[in-house]
Amino acid sequence: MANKHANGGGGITRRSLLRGAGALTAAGWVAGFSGGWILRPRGAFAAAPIKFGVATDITGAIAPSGNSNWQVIQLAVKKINDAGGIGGRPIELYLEDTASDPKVAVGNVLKLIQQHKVDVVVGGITSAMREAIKNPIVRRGKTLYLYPQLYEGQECTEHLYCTGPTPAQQCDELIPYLMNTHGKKRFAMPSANYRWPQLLNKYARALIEKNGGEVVFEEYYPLDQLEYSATVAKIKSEGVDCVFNTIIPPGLQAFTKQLYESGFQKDGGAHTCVYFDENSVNYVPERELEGVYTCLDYFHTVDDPVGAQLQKEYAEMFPGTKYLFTAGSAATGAYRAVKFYEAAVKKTGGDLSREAVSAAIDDVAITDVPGGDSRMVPGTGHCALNMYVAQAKGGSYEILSSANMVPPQECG
Amino acid sequence: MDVAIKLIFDVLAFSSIMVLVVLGLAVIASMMGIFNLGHGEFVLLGAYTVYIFRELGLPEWAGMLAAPFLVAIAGLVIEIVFIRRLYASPVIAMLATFAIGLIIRELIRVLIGGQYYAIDEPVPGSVSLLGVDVSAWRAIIIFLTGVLMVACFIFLTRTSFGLQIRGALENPGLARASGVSTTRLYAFTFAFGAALAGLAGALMVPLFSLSADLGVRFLVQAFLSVMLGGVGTFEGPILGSAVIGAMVPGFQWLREIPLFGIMVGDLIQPIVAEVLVFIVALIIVKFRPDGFITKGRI
Amino acid sequence: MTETTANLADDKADGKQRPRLPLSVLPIIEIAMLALLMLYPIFITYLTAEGEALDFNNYFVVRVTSIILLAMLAVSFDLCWGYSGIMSFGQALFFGIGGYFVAKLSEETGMTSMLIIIPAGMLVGLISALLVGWFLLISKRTPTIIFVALGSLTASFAAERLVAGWQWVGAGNGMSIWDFPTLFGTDLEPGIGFYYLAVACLLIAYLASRYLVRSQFGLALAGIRQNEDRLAFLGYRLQAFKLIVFSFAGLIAGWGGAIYAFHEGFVGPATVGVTTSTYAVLYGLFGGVGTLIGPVIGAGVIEGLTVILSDNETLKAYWPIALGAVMLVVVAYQPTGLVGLLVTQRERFGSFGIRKGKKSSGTDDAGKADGHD
Amino acid sequence: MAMTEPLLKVSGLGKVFGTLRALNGVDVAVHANTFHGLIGPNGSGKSTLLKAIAGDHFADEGEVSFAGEDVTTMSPAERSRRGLSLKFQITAILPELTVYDNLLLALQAHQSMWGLLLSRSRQRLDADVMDMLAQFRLTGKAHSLAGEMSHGEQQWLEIAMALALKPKLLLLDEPTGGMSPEERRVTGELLEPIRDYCALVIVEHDLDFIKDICDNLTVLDQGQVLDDGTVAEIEGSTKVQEVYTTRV
Repeated sequence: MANKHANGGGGITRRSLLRGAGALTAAGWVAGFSGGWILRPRGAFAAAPIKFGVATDITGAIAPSGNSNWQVIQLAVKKINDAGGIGGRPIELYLEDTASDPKVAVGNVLKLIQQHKVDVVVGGITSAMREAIKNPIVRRGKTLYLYPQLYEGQECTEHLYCTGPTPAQQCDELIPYLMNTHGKKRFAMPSANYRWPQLLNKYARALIEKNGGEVVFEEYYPLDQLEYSATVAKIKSEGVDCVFNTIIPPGLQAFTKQLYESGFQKDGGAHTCVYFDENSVNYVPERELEGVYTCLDYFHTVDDPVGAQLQKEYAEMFPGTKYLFTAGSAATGAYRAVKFYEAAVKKTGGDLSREAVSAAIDDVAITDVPGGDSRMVPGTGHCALNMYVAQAKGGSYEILSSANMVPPQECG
Repeated sequence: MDVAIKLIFDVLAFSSIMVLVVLGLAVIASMMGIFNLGHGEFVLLGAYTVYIFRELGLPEWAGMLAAPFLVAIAGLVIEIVFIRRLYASPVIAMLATFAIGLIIRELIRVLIGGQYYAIDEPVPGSVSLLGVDVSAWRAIIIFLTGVLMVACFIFLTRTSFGLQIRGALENPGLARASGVSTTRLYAFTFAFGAALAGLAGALMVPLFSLSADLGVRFLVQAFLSVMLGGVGTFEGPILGSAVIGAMVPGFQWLREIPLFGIMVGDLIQPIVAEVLVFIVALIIVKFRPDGFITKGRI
Repeated sequence: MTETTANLADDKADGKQRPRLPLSVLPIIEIAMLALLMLYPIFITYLTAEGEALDFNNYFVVRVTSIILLAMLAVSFDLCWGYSGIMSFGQALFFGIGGYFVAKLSEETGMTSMLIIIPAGMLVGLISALLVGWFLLISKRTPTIIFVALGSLTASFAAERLVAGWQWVGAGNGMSIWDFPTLFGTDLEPGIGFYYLAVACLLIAYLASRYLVRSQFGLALAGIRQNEDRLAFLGYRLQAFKLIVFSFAGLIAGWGGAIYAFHEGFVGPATVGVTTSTYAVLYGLFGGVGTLIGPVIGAGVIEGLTVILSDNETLKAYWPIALGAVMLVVVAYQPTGLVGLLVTQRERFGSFGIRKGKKSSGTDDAGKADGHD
Repeated sequence: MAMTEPLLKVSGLGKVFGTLRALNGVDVAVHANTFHGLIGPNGSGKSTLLKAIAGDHFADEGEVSFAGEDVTTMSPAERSRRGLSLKFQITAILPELTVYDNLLLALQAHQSMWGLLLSRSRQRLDADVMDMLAQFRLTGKAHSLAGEMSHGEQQWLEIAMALALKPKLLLLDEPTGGMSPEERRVTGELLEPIRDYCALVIVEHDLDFIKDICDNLTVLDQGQVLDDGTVAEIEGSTKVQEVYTTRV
């Protein structure tokens, strides 16, 4: 390989100086590792490497999630390469920053595909980002695309596989739990104005009404709206007892603060946000997080030896990182994506052509992933998952109930 | 009733911030004939100062105290290094401030990694006002702004330097002609305007999280305020910014109030409410080009 | 407008020392630029082949195609600021609206033919510019530059907010255009074919603009640029002139934006917004307004560097700051931009009669080259 | 003089700047094809009157009628399209354009937008441009930048531009300001031939120049008409004598 010296240490080579960014990071600022990275496998491999593209939000509004994805993927790939790669072929990682900005992303994704000619792309967190980059990847780029984040469903594009939970997987447990166990009946749905909240709310609303509950209001705000006093006032005055919150950063900070200030939780109201996880303290202060309900495919508190082991290795690989290995930030989805791809390539016997891998990945199962085993549901491009309902307690999450191999109920 | 109180309170809170932002901008515009397109970034700098203090482990209130002074210094430097040379040609000056704003904005974008940061207010929680829970911090903002306006007014009407400023404000040509040392006057005014913007930024950042684009939105709203209020007076811009400040939360609230028996909320989506602010303001400006109170126009 | 007195002074002096038959520079730059655009794909493809089979639809061709389309935005900005003193801080509005319109059109009707996309983009750009222009430019008293500047900025800002919240056009998601555009029934994938289409569009838009600003209409604009009041006393209807130019600029922006959306396969709120508008201003001022070719070069240099620097975290992060600094220096010390370094004030204004002085013969030939009359 | 309806009729014109009453009930009548001089001490309101006629600013009271039409509230452009043309006191030529283009600009002012877009009149107007240039002795300068010419030449170009559209009435504000005696003489010669198609209202300090070219004079003092009549009458007027002896 070209760079022996790099192989020795860390295995990471940057195609450019880091001094500036490094200095900033040292100063405690999140400068972000934007731009192209290559992570080359250690040691010498006989066969040519598999080019694995990662396009995620290293900088911008949702950088914390993006960085945790990137680090988790590094962990997953390192483990595979240490174990001799896939059929003797190492995985070579290529990172491009989507910068939380679709306009930038489209160009950078192009670079992954046309310049680095990667065999597969994992990435995108918000559905806005997925919408923006799936076209350059799948259609214009003719490349396999794995999307790791929990999302709104109804993404049935060919050669696009979703490794995160769907509305069905998130709501089927959570909503009945809130209504039956806690007797919540009057729901409010303050939402960011894009596709994920719209479709998620649609599913949740149906479920709520099926269970005899009522949706008091369902409203969509600009992603960066900072003024929610009217909304919060309505929540109070209408006697809402459960806020089904799908506002995302940057609006999220203002909303949670104003909701908290109104004393909603204090007065026994339930605040649920299905993407909240251990990473969320990067977005909102702990006191505002306390007591929030959520439902995901993994929590640190899940009794799961595999997850525990992975967390340990993750901590060793990235000591003291503030980007945690969690579900809501798509990190578990990203890990699954790598494993699904590995399983698929094993199945094709090393054939990396999109059609072959796509056909293989359509029906594979994986073990050794956090939160429990998972398998693709043939012909749907989605996977069945174990789901856990949890509540925030002092920064960590208390598991309240769980279900195994919940079907995605998409594209079927 | 509760709704009414909440409404009035929110309107007051937002108006207060707008007043702080706009006042400096308007004074500079009418006195020197320069519209400072970098003004929004002064607001941003103020907000950023608080963030830095927090990062250094200092209390937020200290940052808020320091913000106006630090931003004033920044403004002064900018005035001396760039703007001062460009008074002769306002258009070039305007482009220059645009560039300066861009620099500050992007610099801060790098420093905070293009992210959004929530910042705690020194006084969290809510207080009860006539039996309605309202944010304690907003109450403080309203109070501080009131005090500041009174102070400014006294300064402008009682002190000799203040009177000079007022003179230059209401009749720029005359001031330049007469012996008044405009250099000193302008520098001070520019710094003062920056300070107010900085203070506004510092006070508002706990309500709105910190992000590099904080300034742009306020620049646009401030511009509309100045257009509405007209320049050349002390009161005009304040009135204008009060109107804009009232519209921003006002239109959101409008959705909660039944009009003629129908819920307007069902007709006006939040986004429409927001854009309505700009449209209404621009239309007023279009048909009332001199603003509410007029001595001149920019 | 953008000329400082200092600058005029130079050129007066320059005028005295000027040789009888000065070589006129603008046409040379224009021809050179055209040649560069024509040959670039061939060069770059061979350059980057690295022994593999030649792929004319490679990354570098595709990226530059986007830049060429952005250059159309730059041209439309120059028409406004460089030629008629309309300081448009919201030019991206028309660019983006063009994109959104065709995206919606193809979503609703499945229509992807360039022969429809292009006119559609032009039309919507023209109409929206007419509306905004009527609002900002037409009034009893000539609106101040500040009003126009911030008015257009506000329009762009408001438009960005609106599409970002309007579910009918994908709200925060923006709109993904799944199909390739078609030309005479064949799919037009991003690549060399698309590249030359973009070049053709830029060229046509450029020549049309060039014809406009060198016509007798352009002479009036040149007058307006120097002394609006004088033109009014001569009986010119200033506001009508400005509105016409502004609308035409909108047409070009909408045109570019429509193709851009199909090229990227995506159009989002940012495309109509303040950031993109700001870049339009940067292209213009950096390259040199009032020359048409300047902004094209500006767009090329700025966007080109952006792509190159995107490989380097540190520089990439500081790049926008550098841009701001460059803009500051340019407005304060070199208002005529890059091209201004090569082209004299006099040539920038050019001359308009059929009977040309020796001093400006070159400009005239160039003018004729475009089939003036 | 033929007692026809005057071309320009100013009646009861008043203009107030702050506390200063710049014009007060001024009446002036100018007949076609006559040269009319406005004289008076500094600050007597000559230029203010001229500007009010041109529409540079609007009068507070009274009215201005031109060619039988009330133009009191019309914009400069509208007035100019009716044949009322102003030459500024400070030369307002376009320095960045060639002399040729300055004139072309003036000549094409009333063309239709389409005409201009398609450059229809460019050919046709060339002859007129060259005529005007010859007439004002600027042929040699045709292709130098207007800004590069001497002050006198710039004044002539200015006058040429003002006359380009064959106005019925030309307003001249101190045309010979800063000119050498020779240049003044030439200016006089340049103006003489326009008499057959155009009337002239001229504000000028150089009384000899005025006497040479004007038929009638109006003398203003402190914003009011002190006296008016033919050059001969005014020369004889005692009022005027005394004002000029005491104040000038």
